Amino acid sequence: MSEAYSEKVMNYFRKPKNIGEIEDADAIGKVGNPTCGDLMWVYIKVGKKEDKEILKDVKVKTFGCVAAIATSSALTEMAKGMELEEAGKITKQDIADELGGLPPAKMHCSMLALDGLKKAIEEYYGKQYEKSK
Amino acid sequence: MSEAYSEKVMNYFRKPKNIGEIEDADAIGKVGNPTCGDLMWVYIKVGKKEDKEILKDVKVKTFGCVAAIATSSALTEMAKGMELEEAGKITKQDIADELGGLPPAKMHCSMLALDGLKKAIEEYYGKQYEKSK
Amino acid sequence: MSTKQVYLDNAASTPVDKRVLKEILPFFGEKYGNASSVHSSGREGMEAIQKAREKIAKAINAEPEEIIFTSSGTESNNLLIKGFARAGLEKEKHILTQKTEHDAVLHPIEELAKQGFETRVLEVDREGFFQMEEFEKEAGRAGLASIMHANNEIGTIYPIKKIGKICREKGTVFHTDAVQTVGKEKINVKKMKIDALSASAHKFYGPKGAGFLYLKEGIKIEGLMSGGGQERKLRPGTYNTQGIVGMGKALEIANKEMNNAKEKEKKMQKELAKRLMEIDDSWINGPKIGSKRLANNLSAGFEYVEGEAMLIKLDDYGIAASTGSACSSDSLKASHVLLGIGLRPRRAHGTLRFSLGKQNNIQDVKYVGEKMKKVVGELRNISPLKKGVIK
Amino acid sequence: MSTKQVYLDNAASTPVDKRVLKEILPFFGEKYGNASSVHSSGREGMEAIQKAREKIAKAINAEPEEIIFTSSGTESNNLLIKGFARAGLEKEKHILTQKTEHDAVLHPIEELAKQGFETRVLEVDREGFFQMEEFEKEAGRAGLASIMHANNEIGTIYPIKKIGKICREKGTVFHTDAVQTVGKEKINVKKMKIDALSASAHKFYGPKGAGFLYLKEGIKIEGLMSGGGQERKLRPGTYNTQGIVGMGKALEIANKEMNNAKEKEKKMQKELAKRLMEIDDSWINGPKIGSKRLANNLSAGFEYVEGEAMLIKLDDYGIAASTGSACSSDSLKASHVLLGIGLRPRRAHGTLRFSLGKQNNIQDVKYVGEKMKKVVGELRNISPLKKGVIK
Ligand SMILES: Cc1ncc(COP(=O)(O)O)c(C=O)c1O
Ligand SMILES: Cc1ncc(COP(=O)(O)O)c(C=O)c1O
Repeated sequence: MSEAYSEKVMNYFRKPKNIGEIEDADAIGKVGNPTCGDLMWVYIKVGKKEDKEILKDVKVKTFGCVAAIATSSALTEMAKGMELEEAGKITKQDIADELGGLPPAKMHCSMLALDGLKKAIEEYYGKQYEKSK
Repeated sequence: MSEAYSEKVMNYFRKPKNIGEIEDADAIGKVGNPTCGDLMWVYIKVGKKEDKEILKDVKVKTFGCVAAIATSSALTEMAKGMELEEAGKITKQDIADELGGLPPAKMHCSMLALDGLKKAIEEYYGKQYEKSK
Repeated sequence: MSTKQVYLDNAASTPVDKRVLKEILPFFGEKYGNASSVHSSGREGMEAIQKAREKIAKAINAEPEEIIFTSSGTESNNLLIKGFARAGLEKEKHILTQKTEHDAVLHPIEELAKQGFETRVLEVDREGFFQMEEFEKEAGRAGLASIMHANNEIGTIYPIKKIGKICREKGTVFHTDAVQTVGKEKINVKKMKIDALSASAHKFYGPKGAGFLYLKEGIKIEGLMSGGGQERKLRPGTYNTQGIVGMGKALEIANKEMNNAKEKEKKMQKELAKRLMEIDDSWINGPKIGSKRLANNLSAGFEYVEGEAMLIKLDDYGIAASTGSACSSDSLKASHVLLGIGLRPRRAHGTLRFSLGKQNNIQDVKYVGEKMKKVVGELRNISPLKKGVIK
Repeated sequence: MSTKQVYLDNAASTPVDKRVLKEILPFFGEKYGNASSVHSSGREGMEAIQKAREKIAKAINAEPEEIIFTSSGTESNNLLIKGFARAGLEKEKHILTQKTEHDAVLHPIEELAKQGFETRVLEVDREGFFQMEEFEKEAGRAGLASIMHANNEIGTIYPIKKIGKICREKGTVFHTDAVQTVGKEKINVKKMKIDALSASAHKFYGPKGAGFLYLKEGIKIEGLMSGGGQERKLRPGTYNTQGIVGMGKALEIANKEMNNAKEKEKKMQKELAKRLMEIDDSWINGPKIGSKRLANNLSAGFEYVEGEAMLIKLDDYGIAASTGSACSSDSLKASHVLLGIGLRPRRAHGTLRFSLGKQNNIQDVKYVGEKMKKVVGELRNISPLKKGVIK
């Protein structure tokens, strides 16, 4: 780690938000990065707001480095309350911006968090589709 | 000069002995070393002692480094009073010993001084031979 | 930030001993002449360098002329390995090494492999040892064998004397990367039949930017650089007088105090190991405590959590430790040493290295043990793999 | 020994500035962490290194990422020259240089010549200059041109900006050995179109054992060593934190005080030249005082006497100077630079280099002038070539 983490990264790491499981989650996105060994499990709970589906709750459990923990935690903060479709459009740059930047070698961590969230949302849509059949 | 000179070398250099010319020299040995540019002119004056030819006086003029000046000066000290034949047998190790050693890279300086003396003695013998004809 | 500071990263670098600093200070502001210069100031520098050379030679039972000053352990390794190969190693002769070597040995050898040299890297067991019979067999075909004295990550001490004997019998030149042992373990290059040895001053309480290569008389190598006449042209460039002088002094001190330091470290090592093993699902890498391993090294793994995250949490408690080796912390890949001894990547990523030094005491390691329990517990709480479990 | 001490060998090495020493002291005993480590102590080192990188980049108008830390000027030269050739210089493309370069440029190029690369060394005139038309012609066929900024023995300053322009037009990579000018002459790598530049900290009041290579973004070279990931793998090994920090500070100071230092040195140079030329059969090497030459250098020759002998006599008066270059004083051969500008060997051997620094004053050079008259007189008295003659 030749490049230091930003203050914001360190804050998210030291006091990570939305960490844990959602007992009655609507879906769980389980992702992992084989190179660096990171694992993230993103739990989502979907609710309604003005007829739209929103992320009522997002939680995450992370095995990984400082950046992995910080990005996953930041993403949950950002995604909470969002419409499902919008949440699917969050980019890795959005996360990096929220975190005041990330060392280049660690940019992939934000990707992993995003993948986790997307996988959870897909799983949710998948289940809805199954139900609607 | 990564290896320091001995105290004795420095003394001979600082207060060189027998430096100068012999106005009425019997012979002069002029030698030079093309690599390092050193030049030595060895002047000898021959005399008799108990029927033997001895070096009554030896002087030298030197263009060269510390070792060149010290070795030429040391050699004159050693040779003065010696029989001619014996003086011709002084070795470079004898000079180095008299000087308390010489850095390896400078051993050739003692060679040069010796060559100068030998050349002077040869020249003297040459002149004697010419005269005897 | 914590007020208590515990530095357990002495395998990465050590503080400069006060006595060393005192010895080198004059070379900054007073005795600054170029040591190759003819004048007093230069000669003074050269004399100090020669004294350092003698101290270093004495410390490993070599001759002063067999010491070549370099800038680091990395440079010493590269100088020897590439220099020996380029000086005329026959292409049909192997370069023989083993899996847990430092990158500064493995990478030069890989470079040579790309240039057409035959190389052979021995596999190792869970403790980091290769099969001695296999080594003996391969040594016969090898022109050069490079086997480290002790491993920087897991502390394995290799049987250098036995290896030296085999190599001498087979006519194989034997180089050892002793960066982790010089000043810490007894080294006698004559008895151990070592032909070349690399060391780095900042690992034994000397300054950064100074290292040396011992090279047995008669072994021919080519230099990495060319220029001035320093170090018999093998390592040109203005002498780093203060670095060299500091290295000499540091090694003299380290050798003198070696036994005491080791005893103290062994006690701390045992205590730390005990406390860390009180954490559930944890393990120690490398040979068992008390066996063939460095006294100052403790590599321990913790399931379900990741190394860098532990480090940063420890750092908040004022504790300095490291993941694999500091040198490769730019890379995200798991340590080749930990993978080499058979750890799965996830377990390799859950490993920390604690390395003791003479500035540490038993209170320090108790403190570290205590904080490690908290740190591992906290991280396991957020890990998807398992809930935090502390014995 | 003389109580008065006058050090006029600043081209060989300089004292470490007090402000520099102050800045680096904490890195010995407190901030000793390995700069590649994750913990605070390591990060603190890395931050200090990055600041030094920025200072250095700023001093020569480069980008921080274009600075590679090395251990010396010699290493920087070797890294660039060999590294560029090995990274794929086409064999039909020349390496172009000139006669008065430092051995740390000439010898690597000679090594490459032995390996089959085409090389071309331009002849120089009495002042050390090569023909610019010849350079321009050769540059077209050259893949790499290495021309020093200023010569270390005779002070010639080469027209770097013109050379840079020609090289850029011809698509030739341009390296300059600026060991004698960094911190002493204004350098702007962008304006001067320099692609690579070597420097050494101990020549500008920084510590020994630290140097840097500026390498323009996009130019590919191979490293001399391999190992850890430091300096984008081009220069692995634990960071010499105190050396790097000291180099950064030293260059910052030198650049700030450059104009003042130069003015002072010019006055001393003029005075010293005047006094030395009062000695019969003496001469100055290199460009005329006041023209395209370093302000701190004065190379002067004295017929009928030899350099080392003069040096030792000067040393007895507390004066430090040098013959050709300190770096090659192990060799007995006359300086290739002095022979290169057409001096006969005997005259080359009768040459001394006086190099001024900020610790000198006008009294110093007057003292030196006075003692030189005595020294030359004494040695001429014992010289077979001519009796001592002093004007
Ligand atoms: C075993 C071993 N070899 C080589 C090195 C490289 O030493 P340095 O970083 O001083 O070049 C190290 C230290 O990182 C090491 O532990
Ligand atoms: C022009 C020039 N280049 C290169 C060097 C080599 O520098 P260093 O001795 O610091 O490696 C020197 C100094 O001796 C020099 O004057």
